[in-house]
Amino acid sequence: MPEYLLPSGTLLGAWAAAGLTLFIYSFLYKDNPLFKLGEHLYVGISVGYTVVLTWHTVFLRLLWEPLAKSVGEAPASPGSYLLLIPAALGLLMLARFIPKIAWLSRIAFAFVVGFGSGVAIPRVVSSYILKQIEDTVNPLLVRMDGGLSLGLDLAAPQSGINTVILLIGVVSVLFYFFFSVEHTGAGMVTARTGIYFLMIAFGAAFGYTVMSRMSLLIGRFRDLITFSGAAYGYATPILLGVTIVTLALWEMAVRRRAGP
Amino acid sequence: MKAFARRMIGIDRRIIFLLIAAATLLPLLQPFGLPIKVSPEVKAVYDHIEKLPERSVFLISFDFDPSSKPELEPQAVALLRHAFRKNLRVIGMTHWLTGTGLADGVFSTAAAEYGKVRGKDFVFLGWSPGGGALIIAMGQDLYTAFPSDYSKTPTRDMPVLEGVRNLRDVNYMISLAAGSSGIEMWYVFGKDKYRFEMAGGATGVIAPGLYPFLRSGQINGLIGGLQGAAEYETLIGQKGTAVAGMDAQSATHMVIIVLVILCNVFYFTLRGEKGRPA
Amino acid sequence: MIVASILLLLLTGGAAWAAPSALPPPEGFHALDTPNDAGRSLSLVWKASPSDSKDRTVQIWIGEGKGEGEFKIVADFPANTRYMKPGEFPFWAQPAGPGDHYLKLPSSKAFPIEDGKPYAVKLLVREGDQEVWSAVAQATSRADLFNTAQVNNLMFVLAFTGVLLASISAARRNPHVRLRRIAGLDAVDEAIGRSTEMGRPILYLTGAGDMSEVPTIAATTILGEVAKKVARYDTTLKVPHRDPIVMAVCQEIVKEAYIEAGRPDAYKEDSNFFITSDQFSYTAAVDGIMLREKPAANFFMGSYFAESLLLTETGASTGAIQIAGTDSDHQLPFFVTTCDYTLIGEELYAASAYLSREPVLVGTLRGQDFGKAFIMSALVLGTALATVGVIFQTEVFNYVLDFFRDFK
Amino acid sequence: MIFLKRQLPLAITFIMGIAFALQYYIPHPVSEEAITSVSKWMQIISGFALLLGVASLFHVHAVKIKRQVPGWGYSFVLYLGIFITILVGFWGKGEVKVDGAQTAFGWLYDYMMVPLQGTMFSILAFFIASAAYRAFRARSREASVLLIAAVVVMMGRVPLGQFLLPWTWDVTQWLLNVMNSAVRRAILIGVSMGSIALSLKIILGIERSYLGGGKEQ
Repeated sequence: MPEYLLPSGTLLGAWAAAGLTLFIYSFLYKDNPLFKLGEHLYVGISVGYTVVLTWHTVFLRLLWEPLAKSVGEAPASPGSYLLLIPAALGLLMLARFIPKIAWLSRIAFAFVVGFGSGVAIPRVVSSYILKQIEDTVNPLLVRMDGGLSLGLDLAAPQSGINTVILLIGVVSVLFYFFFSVEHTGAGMVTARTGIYFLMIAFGAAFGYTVMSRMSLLIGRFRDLITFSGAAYGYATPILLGVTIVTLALWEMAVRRRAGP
Repeated sequence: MKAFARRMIGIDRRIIFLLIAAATLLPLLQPFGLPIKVSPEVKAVYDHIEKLPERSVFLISFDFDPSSKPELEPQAVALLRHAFRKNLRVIGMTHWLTGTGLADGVFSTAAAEYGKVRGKDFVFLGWSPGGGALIIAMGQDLYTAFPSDYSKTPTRDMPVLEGVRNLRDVNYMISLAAGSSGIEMWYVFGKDKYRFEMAGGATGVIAPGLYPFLRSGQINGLIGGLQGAAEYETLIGQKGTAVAGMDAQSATHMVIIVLVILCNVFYFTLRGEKGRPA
Repeated sequence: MIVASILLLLLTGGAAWAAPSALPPPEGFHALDTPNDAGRSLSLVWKASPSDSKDRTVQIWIGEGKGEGEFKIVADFPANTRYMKPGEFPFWAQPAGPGDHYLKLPSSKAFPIEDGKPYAVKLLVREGDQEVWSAVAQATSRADLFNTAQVNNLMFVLAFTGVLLASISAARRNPHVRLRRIAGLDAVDEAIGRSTEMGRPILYLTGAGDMSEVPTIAATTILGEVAKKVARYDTTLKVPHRDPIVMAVCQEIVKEAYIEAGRPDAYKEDSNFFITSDQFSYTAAVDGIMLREKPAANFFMGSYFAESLLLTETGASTGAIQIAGTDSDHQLPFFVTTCDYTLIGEELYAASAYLSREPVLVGTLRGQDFGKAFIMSALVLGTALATVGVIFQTEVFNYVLDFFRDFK
Repeated sequence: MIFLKRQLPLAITFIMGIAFALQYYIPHPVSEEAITSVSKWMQIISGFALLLGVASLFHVHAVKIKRQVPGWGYSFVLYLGIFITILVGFWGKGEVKVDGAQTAFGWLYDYMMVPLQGTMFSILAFFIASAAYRAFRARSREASVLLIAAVVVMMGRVPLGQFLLPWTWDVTQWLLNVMNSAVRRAILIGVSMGSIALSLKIILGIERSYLGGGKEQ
């Protein structure tokens, strides 16, 4: 191996990374065998990865190790057998493989869904209702130098004028969500205001997100540029060529098959 | 005209993809270096390092992993360049196991640029578990928290750590964090107790949430996202990947804006046509 | 010599003048178990003094039992800090009076505090070379069984439960509640019809959440309604999953829907299938399904993250009718711009009521409307009261406003 | 039997729901412990359920291979991906690094999973542009305000935009701080009403479709 090249693990890694990156990008042209290859490999690896991680973090670390440890203690405390409950519920889930007793899995569903619903209620009230009301309710006037003033500074988020706009926004959008009130008359005006608020906010959020998405692309391109160096054995340009040629050949083959 | 507009409005989206790819790639290969407005919160970090005497101890914590690399790596590079140029003693570490290799690579490259020697001018301690507990341990005794550095050299008697017993002997520290917990944790368990000055660097997504810390003086400066990194590169006069990245950002944003304007021009050209266009 | 003696006189005399006879000891100092906490912590309260300044420091010394043993210093801070913060506690659970000094002393490595054991605490106030001790206060820490600061939260939950049950039973007696239109739901039939005509499948996604998340549950309920229609039209339904439990639940739901629609023969177990739980490989696979099987209608219900636009933009390129419904506010901009119809936020939860027109569900919507009306009035009245409070410089409205604050 | 099939699940839901709703109001360490351990239980249950998922995936692709549907060869690629990953994963005991040296599992993660993930994620950059071109048309007044807000924010975010139209930066801040928070707040409040109502109905056994249809009669 020539000396300027990187160690083989890194080198092979760079080729794999550059190749897979280009295969996935080929999807932007159209669905094609290279993308299918990348996609299926990706799904396979991710499933394998989840299985390995679940085995180690869930079965070994959360279930087996604590059980083995507490059972090994003499005398074992009754509380240490509590972990058998989720294990039993997990096994009930697997009852779905046997149609006759598949209904047993409902017990596990009930456990999961009941927990989720219960946990949600007070937390939703706290952070989505009380906290939101608390942040919205602000005095419209502030006391400054002994006098009262309505803050007209749009740039200060807490100013009086912004508090009013915020309040109008929250109320009108909330009104838009009313289901049992028809949007007619004054209701229509309020609901329309709500829609305008919604659209402006959605537009702003869309525009705001562009930057972070472009950062991702910059990151990928930068990696590809790195991999095109001599130390990486010119991985990017070579693989780019391979990708383009493969796509061209495939396109020709498809046309020939579709031809007369 | 209308035929043209009709064709353009239903343009093959692959042409748009090509435009975006070009607008990203070209500035990366050939940055045009648009002027960057430096914000006071980034300037504060720069000024503080600028004022430190030679051989002061600068601690930099890489609290991120490869998924935040595009934004935080340029920040790290710019900071290291500045510190090495000022002949500071640099200590590196990370709270994120998955970020260890990346952080070590950044260190090696920047040090090579300035001919700095591992163990004498800088040290990369690597990763150790514990989060907040690790910071407390470092505050009590650096050598029990990190008995050896990333390359397995014992830290005790390392020339770079001469006179450094614990976090109290650190002159300045910065946490480059991909989650708000990084900077908060350093403040709560570190700065608050061991009284060193600190700053923060963060991804664009979490930076806005850190302004309260800046206002209350818990951190003395804040570098936010790629923009912040570009500002820092401008300050040290070495325009690098972040400035190029911001050029690419400008270019792609403008491409999208121009596309939106054009599509509306085409749309209004067609609108006169019998009723409403599809 | 004379000058020197005058100077000396001035200096000593000046010092005697500057230092009052003694520092005042902290007034009203007492210790208590920190209210509404998980234990292992004490709270200290003492009155604020106008002479508190940043040059005067306060130290906290703590010892075990009644203070017969050794005291240890655990905190040290300027005397003009650690006040009761306005708004930190609701009026019904104030540990100290307004303006008092208040300090929570948690268990620490330096001095561990255990529940059920008495402790003695005293303050040392220092300024220059003067210092004065407070009286010794005693307290015992314990873990509490109910957080009284959150009583407003519980009241809200109970009241809303009452309203909900009342409106459900009202809807049972009189099921003819008028509901406003939701365009996205009118389009469901159109989408299914079109798929049938074109002989193409319908793709339905239940989002990124697991079965313990409410938007996922809503998505599965809507799936039941959609599956009933699909069964009647005899179209293919494809539901790729990211969570195996959600998949299992959806299999039950779809099966039941086919039975209810009288078409148990047409049900296929593998219309619900699992791909992977990883975000972007799932997305790649679903994009692949969209491009290869070209479904005529795509439904995106439940909670979504960055994958939303990757899914909808691919779906749009295949010309499918796309109907989305999500409460993930950060993804709504992308659904709204790329889908034909989007159920925004709460509309997702209302969808199954609209589709089934069952009195129970319709009654729920009415209950939700009452809840929103209540919150709307709280917002408007609250702002009015807060403003009046500023005008008349009174805190009296906090007795109302505190009910609408979130306390930890 | 009917009791076991219908009533028992409902009873479990009810008990779990009430218990963990009340848990929130109890600061006692026992209550804190309860929610931490039950959250772990949830992970264990989903761990078992993963077997259902993997079985389903295997089944779908086995059918593809058996019937030789177009593209069935890719199903082999998928199997290959799964088996190799599991193999190197168990071989390396699920660790990505041992004594600072990368394991084969770590290599697979760093050079295949991460780039694949990053690439799929970065496709958003292209799609956000094409979506903007298609959707940002001034078809109606609502669509117009949406597109204007988006364009202003895009200008205000980048150096070139701030240079050309300096006011866009301030307007961007205002749009995000005021307009966007108003809307998000209203959506959150509405959503919370819906989700509390649904949770309550589930706990009280009024909504039971998650058990497979069978509405309250």
